[in-house]
Amino acid sequence: MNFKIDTYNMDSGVPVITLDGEVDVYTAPQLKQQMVSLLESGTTHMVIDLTNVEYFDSTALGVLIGGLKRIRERDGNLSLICPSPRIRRVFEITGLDKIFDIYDNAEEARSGIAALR
Amino acid sequence: MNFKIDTYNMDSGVPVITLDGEVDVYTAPQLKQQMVSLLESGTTHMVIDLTNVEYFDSTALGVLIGGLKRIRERDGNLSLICPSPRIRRVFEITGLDKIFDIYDNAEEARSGIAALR
Amino acid sequence: MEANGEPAVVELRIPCKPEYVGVARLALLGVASRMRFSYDQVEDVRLAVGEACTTSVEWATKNRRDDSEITVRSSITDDKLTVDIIDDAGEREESPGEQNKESDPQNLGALLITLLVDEVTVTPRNGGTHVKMVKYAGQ
Amino acid sequence: MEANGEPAVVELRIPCKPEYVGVARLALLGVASRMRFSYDQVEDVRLAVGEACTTSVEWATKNRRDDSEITVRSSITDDKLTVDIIDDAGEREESPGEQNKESDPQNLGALLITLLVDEVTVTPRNGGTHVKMVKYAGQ
Ligand SMILES: Nc1ncnc2c1ncn2[C@@H]1O[C@H](COP(=O)(O)OP(=O)(O)O)[C@@H](O)[C@H]1O
Ligand SMILES: Nc1ncnc2c1ncn2[C@@H]1O[C@H](COP(=O)(O)OP(=O)(O)O)[C@@H](O)[C@H]1O
Repeated sequence: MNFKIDTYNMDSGVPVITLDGEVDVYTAPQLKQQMVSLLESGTTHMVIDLTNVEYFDSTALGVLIGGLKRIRERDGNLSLICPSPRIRRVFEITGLDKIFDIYDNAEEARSGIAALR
Repeated sequence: MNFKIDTYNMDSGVPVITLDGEVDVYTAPQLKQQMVSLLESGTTHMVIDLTNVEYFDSTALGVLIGGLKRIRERDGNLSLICPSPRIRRVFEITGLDKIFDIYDNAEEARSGIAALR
Repeated sequence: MEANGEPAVVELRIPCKPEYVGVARLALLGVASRMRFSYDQVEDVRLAVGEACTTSVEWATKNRRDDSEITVRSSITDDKLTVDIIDDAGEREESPGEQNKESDPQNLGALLITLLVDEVTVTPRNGGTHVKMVKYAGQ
Repeated sequence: MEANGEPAVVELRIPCKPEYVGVARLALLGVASRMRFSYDQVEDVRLAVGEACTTSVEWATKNRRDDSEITVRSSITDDKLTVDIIDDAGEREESPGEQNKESDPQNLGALLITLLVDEVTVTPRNGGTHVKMVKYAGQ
Protein backbone atom coordinates (compact mmCIF):
# COMPACT_ATOMS: atom_id res chain seq x y z
CA MET A 1 0.00 0.00 0.00
CA ASN A 2 1.33 3.37 -1.04
CA PHE A 3 1.28 5.24 2.29
CA LYS A 4 3.74 5.95 5.12
CA ILE A 5 3.52 8.08 8.23
CA ASP A 6 6.32 9.11 10.61
CA THR A 7 6.84 11.60 13.39
CA TYR A 8 9.99 13.43 14.52
CA ASN A 9 10.67 16.47 16.69
CA MET A 10 12.26 19.71 15.50
CA ASP A 11 15.17 21.04 17.61
CA SER A 12 12.61 23.34 19.25
CA GLY A 13 10.59 20.26 20.27
CA VAL A 14 7.72 20.93 17.86
CA PRO A 15 6.51 17.58 16.47
CA VAL A 16 6.45 17.07 12.71
CA ILE A 17 4.25 14.39 11.12
CA THR A 18 5.65 13.40 7.72
CA LEU A 19 3.30 11.77 5.22
CA ASP A 20 4.29 9.82 2.15
CA GLY A 21 2.11 8.63 -0.75
CA GLU A 22 -1.69 8.69 -0.93
CA VAL A 23 -3.65 10.25 1.92
CA ASP A 24 -7.26 9.33 1.28
CA VAL A 25 -10.36 7.75 2.83
CA TYR A 26 -8.33 4.57 3.42
CA THR A 27 -5.20 6.05 4.96
CA ALA A 28 -6.39 9.36 6.51
CA PRO A 29 -7.57 7.57 9.71
CA GLN A 30 -3.90 6.84 10.47
CA LEU A 31 -3.15 10.58 10.23
CA LYS A 32 -6.09 11.36 12.51
CA GLN A 33 -4.90 8.81 15.09
CA GLN A 34 -1.39 10.24 15.08
CA MET A 35 -2.68 13.81 15.48
CA VAL A 36 -5.01 12.77 18.32
CA SER A 37 -2.20 11.06 20.23
CA LEU A 38 0.04 14.14 19.87
CA LEU A 39 -2.83 16.35 21.09
CA GLU A 40 -3.41 14.02 24.04
CA SER A 41 0.26 14.32 24.97
CA GLY A 42 -0.31 18.09 25.32
CA THR A 43 1.20 19.46 22.09
CA THR A 44 0.32 23.07 21.29
CA HIS A 45 2.18 23.33 17.97
CA MET A 46 2.30 20.73 15.27
CA VAL A 47 3.64 20.54 11.71
CA ILE A 48 2.36 18.24 8.97
CA ASP A 49 4.90 17.69 6.20
CA LEU A 50 3.19 16.95 2.86
CA THR A 51 6.39 17.11 0.76
CA ASN A 52 6.14 13.48 -0.35
CA VAL A 53 2.37 13.30 -0.63
CA GLU A 54 1.08 12.53 -4.10
CA TYR A 55 -2.64 12.42 -3.42
CA PHE A 56 -4.67 14.30 -0.81
CA ASP A 57 -8.44 14.07 -0.71
CA SER A 58 -11.32 15.68 1.19
CA THR A 59 -11.11 13.09 3.98
CA ALA A 60 -7.52 14.15 4.62
CA LEU A 61 -8.52 17.85 4.50
CA GLY A 62 -11.27 17.07 7.04
CA VAL A 63 -8.72 15.53 9.41
CA LEU A 64 -6.49 18.62 9.16
CA ILE A 65 -9.46 20.95 9.78
CA GLY A 66 -10.52 18.97 12.85
CA GLY A 67 -6.95 19.01 14.18
CA LEU A 68 -6.56 22.74 13.53
CA LYS A 69 -9.77 23.44 15.44
CA ARG A 70 -8.68 21.43 18.48
CA ILE A 71 -5.16 22.87 18.57
CA ARG A 72 -6.49 26.44 18.25
CA GLU A 73 -8.75 25.80 21.27
CA ARG A 74 -5.54 25.66 23.30
CA ASP A 75 -4.08 28.70 21.51
CA GLY A 76 -1.71 26.58 19.51
CA ASN A 77 -1.30 26.28 15.78
CA LEU A 78 -0.94 23.71 13.04
CA SER A 79 1.44 24.44 10.16
CA LEU A 80 1.82 22.63 6.87
CA ILE A 81 4.87 22.05 4.66
CA CYS A 82 3.64 21.72 1.11
CA PRO A 83 6.01 22.53 -1.77
CA SER A 84 4.03 20.50 -4.36
CA PRO A 85 1.86 22.75 -6.56
CA ARG A 86 -0.47 19.82 -7.28
CA ILE A 87 -1.27 19.22 -3.59
CA ARG A 88 -1.32 22.93 -2.77
CA ARG A 89 -3.96 23.34 -5.47
CA VAL A 90 -6.39 21.23 -3.42
CA PHE A 91 -6.04 23.74 -0.57
CA GLU A 92 -6.31 26.71 -2.91
CA ILE A 93 -9.48 25.71 -4.76
CA THR A 94 -11.26 24.94 -1.45
CA GLY A 95 -10.06 28.21 0.09
CA LEU A 96 -8.31 26.28 2.87
CA ASP A 97 -4.95 27.88 2.00
CA LYS A 98 -6.28 30.91 3.91
CA ILE A 99 -6.90 29.06 7.17
CA PHE A 100 -3.63 27.08 7.28
CA ASP A 101 -0.08 28.42 7.50
CA ILE A 102 1.56 26.72 4.54
CA TYR A 103 5.34 26.69 4.10
CA ASP A 104 7.61 25.45 1.30
CA ASN A 105 10.12 23.61 3.50
CA ALA A 106 11.03 22.70 7.08
CA GLU A 107 13.36 25.69 7.49
CA GLU A 108 10.62 28.20 6.66
CA ALA A 109 8.18 26.36 8.93
CA ARG A 110 10.72 26.54 11.78
CA SER A 111 11.21 30.32 11.50
CA GLY A 112 7.49 30.88 10.95
CA ILE A 113 6.61 29.03 14.15
CA ALA A 114 9.41 30.74 16.13
CA ALA A 115 8.02 34.15 15.08
CA LEU A 116 4.53 33.20 16.32
CA ARG A 117 5.55 32.04 19.75
CA MET B 1 -0.51 9.65 -23.40
CA ASN B 2 2.55 8.56 -21.51
CA PHE B 3 4.99 7.92 -24.39
CA LYS B 4 7.69 9.91 -26.21
CA ILE B 5 10.17 8.95 -28.90
CA ASP B 6 13.17 10.96 -30.18
CA THR B 7 16.26 10.32 -32.27
CA TYR B 8 19.70 11.93 -32.14
CA ASN B 9 23.13 11.03 -33.54
CA MET B 10 26.18 10.23 -31.44
CA ASP B 11 29.41 12.08 -32.39
CA SER B 12 30.35 8.95 -34.34
CA GLY B 13 27.14 9.29 -36.37
CA VAL B 14 25.44 6.25 -34.82
CA PRO B 15 21.74 7.04 -34.37
CA VAL B 16 20.18 6.72 -30.91
CA ILE B 17 16.43 6.30 -30.46
CA THR B 18 15.39 7.46 -26.99
CA LEU B 19 12.14 6.16 -25.56
CA ASP B 20 10.19 7.63 -22.68
CA GLY B 21 7.25 6.14 -20.77
CA GLU B 22 5.23 3.07 -21.69
CA VAL B 23 6.27 1.01 -24.72
CA ASP B 24 3.42 -1.42 -25.30
CA VAL B 25 0.98 -2.73 -27.93
CA TYR B 26 -0.31 0.83 -28.38
CA THR B 27 3.00 2.70 -28.71
CA ALA B 28 5.45 0.04 -30.00
CA PRO B 29 4.33 0.65 -33.63
CA GLN B 30 5.93 4.11 -33.39
CA LEU B 31 9.21 2.49 -32.38
CA LYS B 32 8.95 0.04 -35.27
CA GLN B 33 8.30 2.86 -37.74
CA GLN B 34 11.30 4.83 -36.48
CA MET B 35 13.57 1.77 -36.70
CA VAL B 36 12.34 0.95 -40.21
CA SER B 37 13.03 4.47 -41.46
CA LEU B 38 16.57 4.40 -40.01
CA LEU B 39 17.15 1.01 -41.64
CA GLU B 40 15.85 2.35 -44.97
CA SER B 41 18.31 5.24 -44.73
CA GLY B 42 21.11 2.63 -44.63
CA THR B 43 22.05 2.56 -40.95
CA THR B 44 24.23 -0.36 -39.89
CA HIS B 45 24.45 0.46 -36.18
CA MET B 46 21.67 1.66 -33.98
CA VAL B 47 21.21 2.30 -30.26
CA ILE B 48 17.88 2.22 -28.39
CA ASP B 49 17.97 4.13 -25.12
CA LEU B 50 15.51 2.69 -22.58
CA THR B 51 16.71 4.82 -19.65
CA ASN B 52 13.36 6.58 -19.23
CA VAL B 53 11.14 3.63 -20.09
CA GLU B 54 8.82 2.54 -17.30
CA TYR B 55 6.96 -0.25 -19.05
CA PHE B 56 8.16 -2.57 -21.83
CA ASP B 57 6.01 -5.44 -23.06
CA SER B 58 6.33 -8.38 -25.45
CA THR B 59 5.19 -6.28 -28.41
CA ALA B 60 8.12 -3.94 -27.80
CA LEU B 61 10.49 -6.91 -27.41
CA GLY B 62 9.18 -8.26 -30.74
CA VAL B 63 10.00 -4.98 -32.47
CA LEU B 64 13.56 -5.04 -31.09
CA ILE B 65 14.04 -8.67 -32.17
CA GLY B 66 12.80 -7.90 -35.70
CA GLY B 67 15.10 -4.88 -35.92
CA LEU B 68 18.09 -6.84 -34.63
CA LYS B 69 17.50 -9.52 -37.24
CA ARG B 70 17.37 -7.01 -40.10
CA ILE B 71 20.39 -5.03 -38.94
CA ARG B 72 22.46 -8.21 -38.49
CA GLU B 73 21.64 -9.19 -42.10
CA ARG B 74 23.81 -6.24 -43.10
CA ASP B 75 26.46 -7.12 -40.51
CA GLY B 76 25.44 -4.28 -38.27
CA ASN B 77 24.34 -4.36 -34.66
CA LEU B 78 21.69 -2.99 -32.35
CA SER B 79 22.69 -1.97 -28.82
CA LEU B 80 20.49 -1.10 -25.88
CA ILE B 81 20.99 1.32 -23.01
CA CYS B 82 19.02 0.00 -20.07
CA PRO B 83 20.07 0.96 -16.53
CA SER B 84 16.67 0.20 -14.97
CA PRO B 85 16.65 -3.18 -13.18
CA ARG B 86 12.88 -3.43 -13.63
CA ILE B 87 13.05 -3.17 -17.43
CA ARG B 88 16.24 -5.24 -17.64
CA ARG B 89 14.38 -7.99 -15.81
CA VAL B 90 12.02 -8.41 -18.79
CA PHE B 91 15.05 -9.15 -20.99
CA GLU B 92 16.57 -11.46 -18.40
CA ILE B 93 13.55 -13.67 -17.75
CA THR B 94 12.98 -14.13 -21.50
CA GLY B 95 16.68 -14.85 -22.10
CA LEU B 96 16.89 -11.91 -24.52
CA ASP B 97 19.67 -10.31 -22.47
CA LYS B 98 21.93 -12.85 -24.18
CA ILE B 99 21.10 -11.77 -27.73
CA PHE B 100 21.26 -7.98 -27.18
CA ASP B 101 24.28 -5.91 -26.16
CA ILE B 102 22.92 -4.06 -23.14
CA TYR B 103 24.77 -1.09 -21.63
CA ASP B 104 24.16 0.99 -18.52
CA ASN B 105 24.67 4.41 -20.14
CA ALA B 106 25.47 6.22 -23.40
CA GLU B 107 29.21 6.39 -22.63
CA GLU B 108 29.51 2.61 -22.27
CA ALA B 109 27.41 2.08 -25.42
CA ARG B 110 29.74 4.43 -27.34
CA SER B 111 32.93 2.58 -26.35
CA GLY B 112 31.25 -0.81 -26.85
CA ILE B 113 30.24 0.07 -30.40
CA ALA B 114 33.65 1.59 -31.20
CA ALA B 115 35.33 -1.66 -30.10
CA LEU B 116 33.08 -3.71 -32.41
CA ARG B 117 33.67 -1.70 -35.52
CA MET C 1 -15.91 4.09 -32.83
CA GLU C 2 -15.08 7.49 -31.37
CA ALA C 3 -15.10 8.90 -34.90
CA ASN C 4 -18.84 8.63 -35.49
CA GLY C 5 -19.59 9.94 -31.98
CA GLU C 6 -20.43 6.56 -30.43
CA PRO C 7 -18.51 6.60 -27.13
CA ALA C 8 -16.01 3.93 -26.08
CA VAL C 9 -16.93 2.55 -22.66
CA VAL C 10 -14.68 1.48 -19.79
CA GLU C 11 -16.55 0.04 -16.84
CA LEU C 12 -15.14 -0.75 -13.41
CA ARG C 13 -16.88 -2.42 -10.48
CA ILE C 14 -15.29 -2.28 -7.01
CA PRO C 15 -16.38 -3.14 -3.47
CA CYS C 16 -17.73 0.01 -1.81
CA LYS C 17 -14.88 0.05 0.74
CA PRO C 18 -12.07 2.52 1.56
CA GLU C 19 -9.27 0.29 0.28
CA TYR C 20 -10.69 0.09 -3.28
CA VAL C 21 -11.20 3.79 -3.99
CA GLY C 22 -7.55 3.95 -5.10
CA VAL C 23 -8.22 1.34 -7.80
CA ALA C 24 -10.94 3.57 -9.29
CA ARG C 25 -8.58 6.56 -9.21
CA LEU C 26 -5.86 4.63 -11.05
CA ALA C 27 -8.26 3.32 -13.69
CA LEU C 28 -9.56 6.84 -14.34
CA LEU C 29 -6.00 8.13 -14.49
CA GLY C 30 -5.49 5.62 -17.31
CA VAL C 31 -8.68 6.64 -19.10
CA ALA C 32 -8.07 10.39 -18.80
CA SER C 33 -4.37 10.09 -19.81
CA ARG C 34 -5.46 8.61 -23.13
CA MET C 35 -7.63 11.65 -23.91
CA ARG C 36 -6.73 15.18 -25.02
CA PHE C 37 -6.61 16.45 -21.44
CA SER C 38 -3.86 18.60 -19.98
CA TYR C 39 -1.89 17.29 -17.03
CA ASP C 40 -4.05 19.39 -14.67
CA GLN C 41 -7.28 18.17 -16.25
CA VAL C 42 -6.21 14.54 -15.79
CA GLU C 43 -5.58 15.35 -12.12
CA ASP C 44 -9.01 16.99 -11.87
CA VAL C 45 -10.71 13.83 -13.16
CA ARG C 46 -8.73 11.58 -10.84
CA LEU C 47 -9.60 13.74 -7.82
CA ALA C 48 -13.29 14.19 -8.74
CA VAL C 49 -13.84 10.46 -9.26
CA GLY C 50 -11.96 9.71 -6.04
CA GLU C 51 -14.23 12.12 -4.15
CA ALA C 52 -17.40 10.63 -5.62
CA CYS C 53 -16.33 7.10 -4.66
CA THR C 54 -15.27 8.28 -1.20
CA THR C 55 -18.75 9.72 -0.62
CA SER C 56 -20.28 6.38 -1.64
CA VAL C 57 -17.97 4.57 0.79
CA GLU C 58 -18.92 6.92 3.62
CA TRP C 59 -22.64 6.36 3.04
CA ALA C 60 -22.14 2.60 2.86
CA THR C 61 -20.49 2.82 6.28
CA LYS C 62 -23.26 5.00 7.76
CA ASN C 63 -25.97 2.80 6.27
CA ARG C 64 -24.12 -0.40 7.23
CA ARG C 65 -24.21 -1.69 3.66
CA ASP C 66 -21.24 -4.03 3.90
CA ASP C 67 -21.86 -5.77 0.60
CA SER C 68 -22.44 -2.73 -1.56
CA GLU C 69 -20.49 -2.00 -4.71
CA ILE C 70 -19.61 0.97 -6.85
CA THR C 71 -19.79 0.91 -10.64
CA VAL C 72 -17.68 3.54 -12.39
CA ARG C 73 -18.58 3.81 -16.06
CA SER C 74 -16.47 6.06 -18.31
CA SER C 75 -17.91 7.01 -21.69
CA ILE C 76 -15.22 8.43 -23.93
CA THR C 77 -15.55 10.49 -27.10
CA ASP C 78 -12.93 12.70 -28.75
CA ASP C 79 -13.79 15.81 -26.78
CA LYS C 80 -15.82 14.65 -23.79
CA LEU C 81 -15.46 12.29 -20.86
CA THR C 82 -18.62 11.28 -19.01
CA VAL C 83 -18.21 9.31 -15.79
CA ASP C 84 -21.18 7.66 -14.06
CA ILE C 85 -20.55 6.61 -10.46
CA ILE C 86 -23.37 4.37 -9.27
CA ASP C 87 -23.64 2.80 -5.82
CA ASP C 88 -26.13 0.64 -3.93
CA ALA C 89 -25.01 2.03 -0.59
CA GLY C 90 -28.48 3.05 0.59
CA GLU C 91 -30.19 6.43 0.74
CA ARG C 92 -28.21 9.55 1.61
CA GLU C 93 -30.37 10.74 4.50
CA GLU C 94 -28.66 13.16 6.82
CA SER C 95 -29.72 12.80 10.46
CA PRO C 96 -30.82 16.32 11.60
CA GLY C 97 -28.03 16.76 14.19
CA GLU C 98 -25.39 16.23 11.58
CA GLN C 99 -26.41 18.87 9.10
CA ASN C 100 -24.37 22.01 8.52
CA LYS C 101 -21.15 20.55 9.77
CA GLU C 102 -18.90 22.53 7.54
CA SER C 103 -15.80 20.41 7.91
CA ASP C 104 -17.73 17.25 7.07
CA PRO C 105 -15.50 15.74 4.38
CA GLN C 106 -18.59 15.02 2.28
CA ASN C 107 -19.30 18.71 1.92
CA LEU C 108 -15.69 19.34 1.00
CA GLY C 109 -15.93 16.39 -1.40
CA ALA C 110 -19.02 17.80 -3.10
CA LEU C 111 -17.36 21.22 -3.29
CA LEU C 112 -14.26 19.71 -4.91
CA ILE C 113 -16.27 17.78 -7.51
CA THR C 114 -18.18 20.94 -8.47
CA LEU C 115 -14.92 22.83 -8.91
CA LEU C 116 -13.08 20.10 -10.82
CA VAL C 117 -15.50 18.96 -13.54
CA ASP C 118 -17.68 20.87 -16.00
CA GLU C 119 -21.03 19.29 -15.11
CA VAL C 120 -22.24 17.18 -12.20
CA THR C 121 -25.65 15.78 -11.30
CA VAL C 122 -26.55 13.64 -8.28
CA THR C 123 -29.65 11.46 -8.58
CA PRO C 124 -31.02 9.08 -5.95
CA ARG C 125 -31.73 5.66 -7.40
CA ASN C 126 -33.32 2.57 -5.96
CA GLY C 127 -31.21 1.79 -2.87
CA GLY C 128 -28.34 4.07 -3.79
CA THR C 129 -27.08 7.08 -5.70
CA HIS C 130 -26.03 7.91 -9.25
CA VAL C 131 -23.48 10.69 -9.74
CA LYS C 132 -22.85 11.78 -13.33
CA MET C 133 -19.94 14.05 -14.17
CA VAL C 134 -18.77 15.48 -17.48
CA LYS C 135 -15.37 16.92 -18.36
CA TYR C 136 -14.67 18.45 -21.76
CA ALA C 137 -11.25 17.96 -23.35
CA GLY C 138 -9.31 20.45 -25.40
CA GLN C 139 -10.48 23.57 -23.63
CA MET D 1 -15.22 -10.42 3.56
CA GLU D 2 -11.66 -11.49 2.94
CA ALA D 3 -11.56 -12.87 6.48
CA ASN D 4 -13.92 -15.81 5.90
CA GLY D 5 -12.26 -16.62 2.59
CA GLU D 6 -14.95 -15.11 0.34
CA PRO D 7 -12.96 -13.11 -2.23
CA ALA D 8 -13.48 -9.40 -2.90
CA VAL D 9 -14.07 -8.82 -6.59
CA VAL D 10 -12.89 -5.96 -8.81
CA GLU D 11 -14.18 -6.16 -12.36
CA LEU D 12 -13.05 -4.05 -15.31
CA ARG D 13 -14.45 -4.02 -18.82
CA ILE D 14 -12.50 -2.29 -21.63
CA PRO D 15 -12.72 -2.13 -25.42
CA CYS D 16 -10.42 -4.80 -26.91
CA LYS D 17 -8.14 -2.14 -28.45
CA PRO D 18 -4.45 -1.23 -28.03
CA GLU D 19 -5.12 2.11 -26.34
CA TYR D 20 -7.07 0.55 -23.44
CA VAL D 21 -4.60 -2.12 -22.34
CA GLY D 22 -2.88 0.53 -20.20
CA VAL D 23 -6.10 1.09 -18.25
CA ALA D 24 -6.19 -2.61 -17.30
CA ARG D 25 -2.53 -2.46 -16.22
CA LEU D 26 -3.18 0.57 -14.00
CA ALA D 27 -6.26 -0.99 -12.40
CA LEU D 28 -4.31 -4.18 -11.63
CA LEU D 29 -1.46 -2.11 -10.26
CA GLY D 30 -4.03 -0.67 -7.84
CA VAL D 31 -5.40 -4.08 -6.92
CA ALA D 32 -2.00 -5.72 -6.44
CA SER D 33 -0.60 -2.76 -4.47
CA ARG D 34 -3.31 -3.28 -1.86
CA MET D 35 -2.26 -6.90 -1.30
CA ARG D 36 0.70 -8.40 0.54
CA PHE D 37 2.83 -8.51 -2.61
CA SER D 38 6.42 -7.36 -2.84
CA TYR D 39 7.29 -4.58 -5.26
CA ASP D 40 8.51 -7.17 -7.79
CA GLN D 41 5.36 -9.26 -7.44
CA VAL D 42 3.16 -6.23 -8.11
CA GLU D 43 5.22 -5.63 -11.27
CA ASP D 44 4.77 -9.28 -12.25
CA VAL D 45 0.99 -9.01 -12.01
CA ARG D 46 0.92 -5.75 -13.97
CA LEU D 47 3.06 -7.24 -16.74
CA ALA D 48 1.21 -10.59 -16.89
CA VAL D 49 -2.22 -8.94 -17.12
CA GLY D 50 -0.89 -6.50 -19.73
CA GLU D 51 0.40 -9.44 -21.81
CA ALA D 52 -2.90 -11.32 -21.58
CA CYS D 53 -4.88 -8.25 -22.70
CA THR D 54 -2.36 -7.58 -25.50
CA THR D 55 -2.86 -11.09 -26.84
CA SER D 56 -6.64 -10.52 -26.83
CA VAL D 57 -6.15 -7.25 -28.72
CA GLU D 58 -3.95 -8.95 -31.31
CA TRP D 59 -6.52 -11.68 -31.92
CA ALA D 60 -9.31 -9.10 -32.19
CA THR D 61 -7.26 -7.39 -34.91
CA LYS D 62 -6.55 -10.65 -36.78
CA ASN D 63 -10.18 -11.76 -36.49
CA ARG D 64 -11.47 -8.26 -37.35
CA ARG D 65 -13.59 -8.11 -34.21
CA ASP D 66 -13.82 -4.35 -33.92
CA ASP D 67 -16.51 -4.33 -31.26
CA SER D 68 -15.02 -6.91 -28.93
CA GLU D 69 -14.35 -6.25 -25.27
CA ILE D 70 -12.12 -7.61 -22.52
CA THR D 71 -13.38 -8.31 -19.02
CA VAL D 72 -10.68 -8.42 -16.35
CA ARG D 73 -11.99 -9.87 -13.11
CA SER D 74 -9.74 -9.84 -10.03
CA SER D 75 -10.74 -12.05 -7.10
CA ILE D 76 -8.84 -11.07 -4.00
CA THR D 77 -8.30 -13.00 -0.78
CA ASP D 78 -5.64 -12.47 1.86
CA ASP D 79 -3.04 -14.65 0.24
CA LYS D 80 -4.16 -15.16 -3.34
CA LEU D 81 -4.99 -13.05 -6.38
CA THR D 82 -6.93 -14.71 -9.20
CA VAL D 83 -7.34 -12.74 -12.42
CA ASP D 84 -9.73 -13.87 -15.16
CA ILE D 85 -9.18 -12.22 -18.54
CA ILE D 86 -12.11 -12.97 -20.83
CA ASP D 87 -12.49 -11.74 -24.40
CA ASP D 88 -14.98 -12.18 -27.24
CA ALA D 89 -12.29 -11.58 -29.86
CA GLY D 90 -12.98 -14.77 -31.83
CA GLU D 91 -11.14 -18.07 -31.95
CA ARG D 92 -7.35 -18.20 -31.73
CA GLU D 93 -6.67 -20.17 -34.89
CA GLU D 94 -3.15 -19.87 -36.22
CA SER D 95 -2.97 -19.95 -40.03
CA PRO D 96 -0.44 -22.72 -40.92
CA GLY D 97 2.17 -20.38 -42.48
CA GLU D 98 2.38 -18.33 -39.34
CA GLN D 99 3.22 -21.08 -36.87
CA ASN D 100 6.63 -21.40 -35.25
CA LYS D 101 7.52 -17.76 -35.66
CA GLU D 102 9.62 -17.47 -32.58
CA SER D 103 9.69 -13.71 -32.37
CA ASP D 104 5.92 -13.52 -32.64
CA PRO D 105 5.09 -11.26 -29.68
CA GLN D 106 2.28 -13.61 -28.70
CA ASN D 107 4.75 -16.39 -28.01
CA LEU D 108 6.89 -14.02 -26.00
CA GLY D 109 3.72 -12.85 -24.24
CA ALA D 110 2.71 -16.40 -23.32
CA LEU D 111 6.26 -17.09 -22.13
CA LEU D 112 6.22 -13.99 -19.93
CA ILE D 113 2.86 -14.86 -18.37
CA THR D 114 4.09 -18.38 -17.52
CA LEU D 115 7.20 -16.95 -15.88
CA LEU D 116 5.43 -14.18 -13.95
CA VAL D 117 2.45 -15.87 -12.28
CA ASP D 118 2.10 -19.09 -10.29
CA GLU D 119 -0.67 -20.70 -12.35
CA VAL D 120 -2.12 -19.99 -15.77
CA THR D 121 -4.79 -21.75 -17.83
CA VAL D 122 -6.08 -20.77 -21.26
CA THR D 123 -9.55 -22.01 -22.23
CA PRO D 124 -11.41 -21.30 -25.46
CA ARG D 125 -14.94 -20.12 -24.83
CA ASN D 126 -17.81 -19.36 -27.13
CA GLY D 127 -16.42 -16.74 -29.55
CA GLY D 128 -13.38 -15.94 -27.50
CA THR D 129 -10.85 -16.96 -24.87
CA HIS D 130 -10.67 -17.16 -21.08
CA VAL D 131 -7.25 -16.81 -19.45
CA LYS D 132 -7.10 -17.50 -15.71
CA MET D 133 -3.99 -16.63 -13.73
CA VAL D 134 -3.21 -17.05 -10.05
CA LYS D 135 -0.52 -15.31 -8.00
CA TYR D 136 0.08 -16.15 -4.33
CA ALA D 137 1.03 -13.37 -1.93
CA GLY D 138 3.45 -13.57 0.97
CA GLN D 139 5.85 -16.04 -0.59
N1 LIG E 1 -14.16 24.48 3.50
C1 LIG E 1 -13.88 25.12 4.65
N2 LIG E 1 -13.24 26.31 4.59
C2 LIG E 1 -12.95 26.97 5.74
N3 LIG E 1 -13.25 26.49 6.98
C3 LIG E 1 -13.87 25.32 7.09
C4 LIG E 1 -14.21 24.57 5.95
N4 LIG E 1 -14.81 23.42 6.37
C5 LIG E 1 -14.84 23.49 7.70
N5 LIG E 1 -14.26 24.62 8.17
C6 LIG E 1 -14.09 25.01 9.56
O1 LIG E 1 -13.37 24.01 10.28
C7 LIG E 1 -13.83 23.95 11.63
C8 LIG E 1 -14.04 22.52 12.12
O2 LIG E 1 -15.42 22.14 12.04
P1 LIG E 1 -16.07 20.90 12.84
O3 LIG E 1 -17.05 20.29 11.92
O4 LIG E 1 -16.65 21.38 14.13
O5 LIG E 1 -14.84 19.91 13.12
P2 LIG E 1 -14.93 18.39 13.65
O6 LIG E 1 -15.96 17.68 12.78
O7 LIG E 1 -13.56 17.80 13.47
O8 LIG E 1 -15.38 18.48 15.08
C9 LIG E 1 -15.11 24.78 11.70
O9 LIG E 1 -14.85 25.94 12.45
C10 LIG E 1 -15.42 25.14 10.26
O10 LIG E 1 -15.90 26.45 10.15
N1 LIG F 1 12.48 -15.46 -27.07
C1 LIG F 1 13.48 -15.45 -27.97
N2 LIG F 1 14.75 -15.66 -27.56
C2 LIG F 1 15.76 -15.63 -28.43
N3 LIG F 1 15.60 -15.39 -29.77
C3 LIG F 1 14.37 -15.16 -30.23
C4 LIG F 1 13.25 -15.17 -29.38
N4 LIG F 1 12.15 -14.92 -30.13
C5 LIG F 1 12.58 -14.75 -31.37
N5 LIG F 1 13.91 -14.89 -31.47
C6 LIG F 1 14.73 -14.78 -32.68
O1 LIG F 1 14.52 -13.52 -33.32
C7 LIG F 1 14.62 -13.65 -34.74
C8 LIG F 1 13.53 -12.91 -35.47
O2 LIG F 1 12.46 -13.79 -35.85
P1 LIG F 1 11.37 -13.48 -36.98
O3 LIG F 1 10.09 -14.04 -36.48
O4 LIG F 1 11.81 -14.03 -38.30
O5 LIG F 1 11.30 -11.86 -37.05
P2 LIG F 1 10.19 -10.97 -37.82
O6 LIG F 1 8.82 -11.45 -37.40
O7 LIG F 1 10.40 -9.56 -37.35
O8 LIG F 1 10.46 -11.16 -39.28
C9 LIG F 1 14.64 -15.16 -35.03
O9 LIG F 1 15.91 -15.50 -35.47
C10 LIG F 1 14.32 -15.85 -33.69
O10 LIG F 1 15.08 -17.00 -33.52
